[in-house]
Amino acid sequence: MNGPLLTFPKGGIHPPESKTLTGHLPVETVPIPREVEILLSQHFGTSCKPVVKKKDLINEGDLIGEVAKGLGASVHASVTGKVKNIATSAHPVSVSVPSIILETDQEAEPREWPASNWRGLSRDQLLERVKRAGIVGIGGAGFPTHVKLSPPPEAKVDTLILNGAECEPYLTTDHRLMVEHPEEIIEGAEIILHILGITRCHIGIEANKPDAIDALRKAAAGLASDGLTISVDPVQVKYPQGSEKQLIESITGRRVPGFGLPFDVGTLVQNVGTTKAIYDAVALGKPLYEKIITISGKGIARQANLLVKIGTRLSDIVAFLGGTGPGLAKVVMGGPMMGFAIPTLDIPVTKTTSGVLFLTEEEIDTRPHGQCIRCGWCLDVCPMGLSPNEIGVYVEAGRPEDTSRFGVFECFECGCCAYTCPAKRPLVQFIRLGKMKAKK
Amino acid sequence: MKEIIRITLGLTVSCLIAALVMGSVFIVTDKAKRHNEHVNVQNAMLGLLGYTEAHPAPSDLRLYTVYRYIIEDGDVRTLGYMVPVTGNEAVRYQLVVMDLDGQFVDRFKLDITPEKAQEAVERASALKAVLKPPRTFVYSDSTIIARLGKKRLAYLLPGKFPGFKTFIQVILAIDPSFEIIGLEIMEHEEDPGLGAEIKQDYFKNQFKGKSFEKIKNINVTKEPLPKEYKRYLEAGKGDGTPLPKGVVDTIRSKYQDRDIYALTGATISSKAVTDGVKNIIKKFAYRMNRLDSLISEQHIPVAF
Amino acid sequence: MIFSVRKSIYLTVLLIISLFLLGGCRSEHPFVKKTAFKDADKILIEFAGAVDESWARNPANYTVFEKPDPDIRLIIKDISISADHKKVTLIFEDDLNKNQPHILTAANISHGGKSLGSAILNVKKFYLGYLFSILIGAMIINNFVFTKYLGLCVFFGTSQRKSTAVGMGITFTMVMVASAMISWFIYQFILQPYRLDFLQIVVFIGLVSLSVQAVDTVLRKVNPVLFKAFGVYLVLVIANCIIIAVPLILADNQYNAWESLMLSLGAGLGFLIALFLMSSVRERLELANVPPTYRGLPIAFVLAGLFALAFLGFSGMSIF
Amino acid sequence: MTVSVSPHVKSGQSVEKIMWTVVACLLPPLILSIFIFGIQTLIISIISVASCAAVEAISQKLLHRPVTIKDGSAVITGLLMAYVIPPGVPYWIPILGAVMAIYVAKHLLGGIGFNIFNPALIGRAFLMATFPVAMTSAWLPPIRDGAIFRYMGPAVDAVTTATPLYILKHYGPSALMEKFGSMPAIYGDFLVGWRPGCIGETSAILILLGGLYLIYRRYITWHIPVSVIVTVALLTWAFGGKTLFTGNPLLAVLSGGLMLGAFFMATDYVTSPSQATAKLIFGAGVGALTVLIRLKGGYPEGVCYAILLMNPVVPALEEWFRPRRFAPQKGAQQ
Amino acid sequence: MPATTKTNFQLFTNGILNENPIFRLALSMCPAVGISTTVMNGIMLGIAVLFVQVFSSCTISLIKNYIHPRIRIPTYTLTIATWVTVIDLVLAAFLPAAYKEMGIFVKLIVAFAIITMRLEIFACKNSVTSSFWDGVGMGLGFMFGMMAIGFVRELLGMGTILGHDVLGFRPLLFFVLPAAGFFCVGIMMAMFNYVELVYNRKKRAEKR
Repeated sequence: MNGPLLTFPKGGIHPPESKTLTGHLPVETVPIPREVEILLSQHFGTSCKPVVKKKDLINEGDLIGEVAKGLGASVHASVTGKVKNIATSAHPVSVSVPSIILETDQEAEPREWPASNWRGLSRDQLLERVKRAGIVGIGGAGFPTHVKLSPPPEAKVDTLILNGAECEPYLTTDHRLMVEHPEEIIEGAEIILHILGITRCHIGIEANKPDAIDALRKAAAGLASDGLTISVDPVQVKYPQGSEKQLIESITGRRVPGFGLPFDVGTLVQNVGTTKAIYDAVALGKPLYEKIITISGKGIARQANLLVKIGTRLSDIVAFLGGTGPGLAKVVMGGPMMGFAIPTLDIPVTKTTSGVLFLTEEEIDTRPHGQCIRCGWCLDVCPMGLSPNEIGVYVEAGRPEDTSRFGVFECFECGCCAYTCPAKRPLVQFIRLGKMKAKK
Repeated sequence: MKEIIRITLGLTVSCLIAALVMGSVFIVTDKAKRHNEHVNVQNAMLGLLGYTEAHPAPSDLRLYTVYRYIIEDGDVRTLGYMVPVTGNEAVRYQLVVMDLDGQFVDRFKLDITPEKAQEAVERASALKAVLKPPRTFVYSDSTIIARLGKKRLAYLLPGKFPGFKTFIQVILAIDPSFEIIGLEIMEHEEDPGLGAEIKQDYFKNQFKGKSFEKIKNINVTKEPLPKEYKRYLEAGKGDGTPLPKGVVDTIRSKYQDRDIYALTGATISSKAVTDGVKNIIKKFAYRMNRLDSLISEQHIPVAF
Repeated sequence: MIFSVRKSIYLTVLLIISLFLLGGCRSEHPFVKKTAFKDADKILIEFAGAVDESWARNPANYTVFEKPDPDIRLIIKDISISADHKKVTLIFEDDLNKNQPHILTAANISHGGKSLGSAILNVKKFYLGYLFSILIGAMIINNFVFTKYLGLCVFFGTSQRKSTAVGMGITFTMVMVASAMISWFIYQFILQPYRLDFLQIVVFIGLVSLSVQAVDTVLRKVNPVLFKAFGVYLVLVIANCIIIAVPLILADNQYNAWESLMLSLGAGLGFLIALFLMSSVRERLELANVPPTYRGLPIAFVLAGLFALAFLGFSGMSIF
Repeated sequence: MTVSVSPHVKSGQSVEKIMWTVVACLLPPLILSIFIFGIQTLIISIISVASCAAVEAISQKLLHRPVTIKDGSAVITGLLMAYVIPPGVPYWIPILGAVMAIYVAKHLLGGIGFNIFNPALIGRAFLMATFPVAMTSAWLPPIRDGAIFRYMGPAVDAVTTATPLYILKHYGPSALMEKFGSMPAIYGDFLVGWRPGCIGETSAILILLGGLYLIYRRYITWHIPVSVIVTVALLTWAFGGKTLFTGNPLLAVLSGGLMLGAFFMATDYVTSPSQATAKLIFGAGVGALTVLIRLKGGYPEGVCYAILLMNPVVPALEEWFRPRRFAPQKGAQQ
Repeated sequence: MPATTKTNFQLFTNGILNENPIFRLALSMCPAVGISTTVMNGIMLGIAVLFVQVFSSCTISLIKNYIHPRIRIPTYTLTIATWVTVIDLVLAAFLPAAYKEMGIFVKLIVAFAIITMRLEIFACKNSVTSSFWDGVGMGLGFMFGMMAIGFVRELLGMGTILGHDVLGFRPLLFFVLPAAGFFCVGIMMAMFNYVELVYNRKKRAEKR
């Protein structure tokens, strides 16, 4: 590459990457556990209604939960076995959601998913396949992909962006996926381009993954299809490069308006993992029921990149990897910047889980926070151009309802401000409080 | 309609009553105010000449005021001095007009007594009677001449000049040879603790006894005030033992021709006072000499 | 609100600039273009054409004195003349007292051998500069709130919210200018000539109430939107002692109309600035953990004290 | 296991680290000042720092707040306050300044983060008002022979001198040349610090180095110092001479407390804006007021008051220059 | 509001303590900051305010039945202005030194909110005697406030009380400067608040 790497203009931080722990490790498959617990709400929207009853026998990949009404994505069984219970389980975020517990049939053969030709299918048929596979955006919030792939007609989408930035420290899920399955990703991109009826696709990858960039470039060069341009664009290593709005601006220079969506500027962003899932769904007909996750941090005996069945409990994974290490202080589901700290290991993997980190005392900062000294560093690092310090001060003074004028609703909680704050102020927490109390 | 009339009537009546009250108070207090002001200035002047309650002024001390006006007649400017003149029975004022080079121009009798002359309005009407338009006149300044018996004792010069902040108002007493007898600061708005120290004895008494020759080129020095000199300057105050006579004289002669020692941290104020005093005396000496020569030349029977 | 502040600032700046443009040094003789003080001890005369060097270099052709002291002539040490013979600079022995207007007489100006008659010229400081210094003086250097300690009740009462503060400040400035000008007029042409100055308190407070009433009526009719925004502050204006202090100061110092306008405008804008700064600071402090006994007015007083401490930096300042 | 809100990793920076780095950057001028003005500068500084720390602890105890002397902010206040008072003042003067600076100007207003005015400068302004004579005249001539114990105690009174800015203001540049020699010698002396002045302000080069290190560490940005210094240089050049555009900008920048003010006082986090444009305007305001006070005001030096006068403008500046949102809001979606 | 039921003594103390114009009502702050440098100034201005307050209260209460409600405020203003003029002239004539010291503030009594307020909420509804005692209380309250501030500032600023040298030196010149007036008033207000806080706490404790 000549010249400086692409990046977004304002804000961002450079936390220690810590990706060398797992970046080089090929993906291992975790043995099928005795029991999986599949949540019926793994996405953004209303939760699913179970379509199976207790004691039903089901196969791997069968539909077990369906959205009756509203936004959502269906849920499939990740193993062959028997429905043990339909209950309520602890969701990693906070509220309890209904879940289906399957007792696995250890003898069952893994199901085969033969490839078929999808190129003759119409746009609606392709979308139907995506919908049937229950795909959600596995990079972040879990927005149902079939909805995202059918933007309103007035939005003139002309560019597809595949998000392979993976800017969160520790996580190497997408990295390994890109290195190991570049062809599938490229073909998935082709499917999306077909659905959208456009020809241009950019793949944004942080420059610290040269092997992934090479692999995808090679795969894109061997692309058979006509008239499609798929380019791989290395972007600067900077957090939060992988955030939708930031990546759009890094690659296209277009700026998404406040409270706006990517298609307002003619773009559509998909995570590379989602793209792979779309390929699986369309070309193989395989629903989304297994997923690559990164297990990292110094608090676990062995770090790894794992292919796991959705619904596998963390305790099973920890047992497979040889237990937790000494000095474990915090378990985080997701990346260290935006993930959730979880109180127990009795939590299943969901479609949106990208990794689980076992952090030790030395990796986290537990010093108590002080008063804001108005250094303004949070203003410098906020990629959205907000004033986190003011929000924090207002919330602390008991006036969270006034924070909307500092743009509290535009914050996507990347955590840059809290990371950089020398007074160790829990700014993200303040912002969430502000969001709760302030009215739009 | 009826209401409006009632309101108007009520307001008118209350205004009238208010005006009555204020008017009567004004009439009662106005005289007292003038008298008090006059007494105040007079006391300050007598104080400068060394007369206090313990040591009252002798009965034959007289204070005469000379007023100076600038008269304009088209482009021609002349100076008019209102001088008190001893007539047959009482002191009356005359206006002596001289041109800018000190040559005699004209002389008028004015119908005004010294008491009335203290009022600017009275003076103006008396002057208007003799200076017919298009001649105009502007008040410039006044000088008080103290006379003890047949001898001219001192000149008292009120003056005003810019200080560090706003204006400083002083009264200077100088003897007929233009040597400074005393300096009193009447009004000022200098900073407390800094410029406001000009009121202190150890500063203003430094001017005492400075000769005209010295004053013409006097300056301010930033050297610290010597201890013995400070003690000498504050001797009048009563605190501390009075200095023996011989010491007083040696100190006086030692410091008589020195520059003014500036107040610490308030050089600007010190310099302002020094320059202001220097200016007043220089101008006054120049004018007084001219006026005196004119008076003797024209044989005006002035009261002072 | 902010918009209206900016607008009023623009208007003031425009006014000042136009004042500067309007003024200019006119001189009394057709051949003399301009006269001005230069440096500490020089007077510059600019002629419309070239003057004869021999004439210009003769100190006897000039007499210069301060206006109140026509009999004391200033001694000219040296005279320099520019290459084109149009500018003559008189250099004096002593530094000039620029606070006094000087009168310069140039006798028999000689141009190309012929005499053009004498010129009596007024040399004074740039008058607009003086006006400007009155404005800045009243506005910042001698800010009525922080250095003269007036108008405090209203100041503390209305400086809690920025919007209130700005509204109050603008209303106050309008009423201030109106009432001060009327007061000045009445004082100069009625009270003083008829020696009724002891009535000044009654008359001034009456005029203030009247102008408040007038502004109220006019605003209500002309601009109801503005009235809605500022109407509530009109009553408070009467209770502000700056509004009565300014006419009293004007009466004491015998200012002329322009100077009065500048002083009253400066006082009003100074109050606006003080209110604005104080309110933005107080809005910030509302978020602070102030000791409970100090909450509200006490801390506002402490703040004002800190402001006053900072404003000590302006002490002794004179701009022109 | 700890459960807390994201992010779960944090940068290694902390308030203590920042503050103590600033303290470290402030120390070289103090060490030099011992050689220039004598050992009493060290005593005054120690008293100032100690009293500031003590007042901080006492007021935090009184107001039932956690005691945070360890974060070093009171130490900075103490050091800075000592740096802007003349070296010949009585030793007990800084104690009174500390009460005003720390208790009134900082803790009454809600502690660190809410002190609208720079506490050290409030302390100095208070001392200026309370002891005008000592604070405006206790200047000492530099010691050139290494006798650093010379000015102890009562010996101070006899040797007071005038600061270069004072000479410049009242006697003009020629008097300055007379006292300090040629212009290059003046620049050299001023750069190193061999001139009468406040304890910590004389050595332009050491302050500059300290400031540059802070900029290098990204603890402060270049905006405020540069805009202060450039404004002062430009305005002095334009109006500082007898006629327009004949002033001496270099002298103006090197003399007085300008460097110290620009790098260490105007950049105080709490009392300066955090946005770049606002910083530039703030700095320009400080510079303009400095020149105004130096040229037209009653004091020879104006940096301290200029910063104090700009401090209350900061909340308004922050409001006006609050960072622009990522993009304009769409009208319909609210 | 009906005529007051308080006794004259209560009216008198009300102005001094409960509704002290300076510390409790926070009215008439300008002189409290501007010229409270000495106890003497406080006494002098206090007397002037006392005079204006008492005379205005009595006047209004005398003529309260004749005032048309629509010209109430102008009448108050006129009354106050009249009495201010009177005291201004009298002081200027007989106490020129003190008058000079107080400067413009005597004239500014006309703009004191406290006087108009007492006329509006008290004098125009009550008898002359009550109004008199109310006026005296308010005036004295103002005077005591001014004296208290003056005492602190004179003692700390000049080391004197009523012009008599007490300390023998000038401790903190700062307190002579008007800027210190703000601090003194602020801190004294906080002290009043503190006393109230403690008092309320005690009362609550007793109730329990």
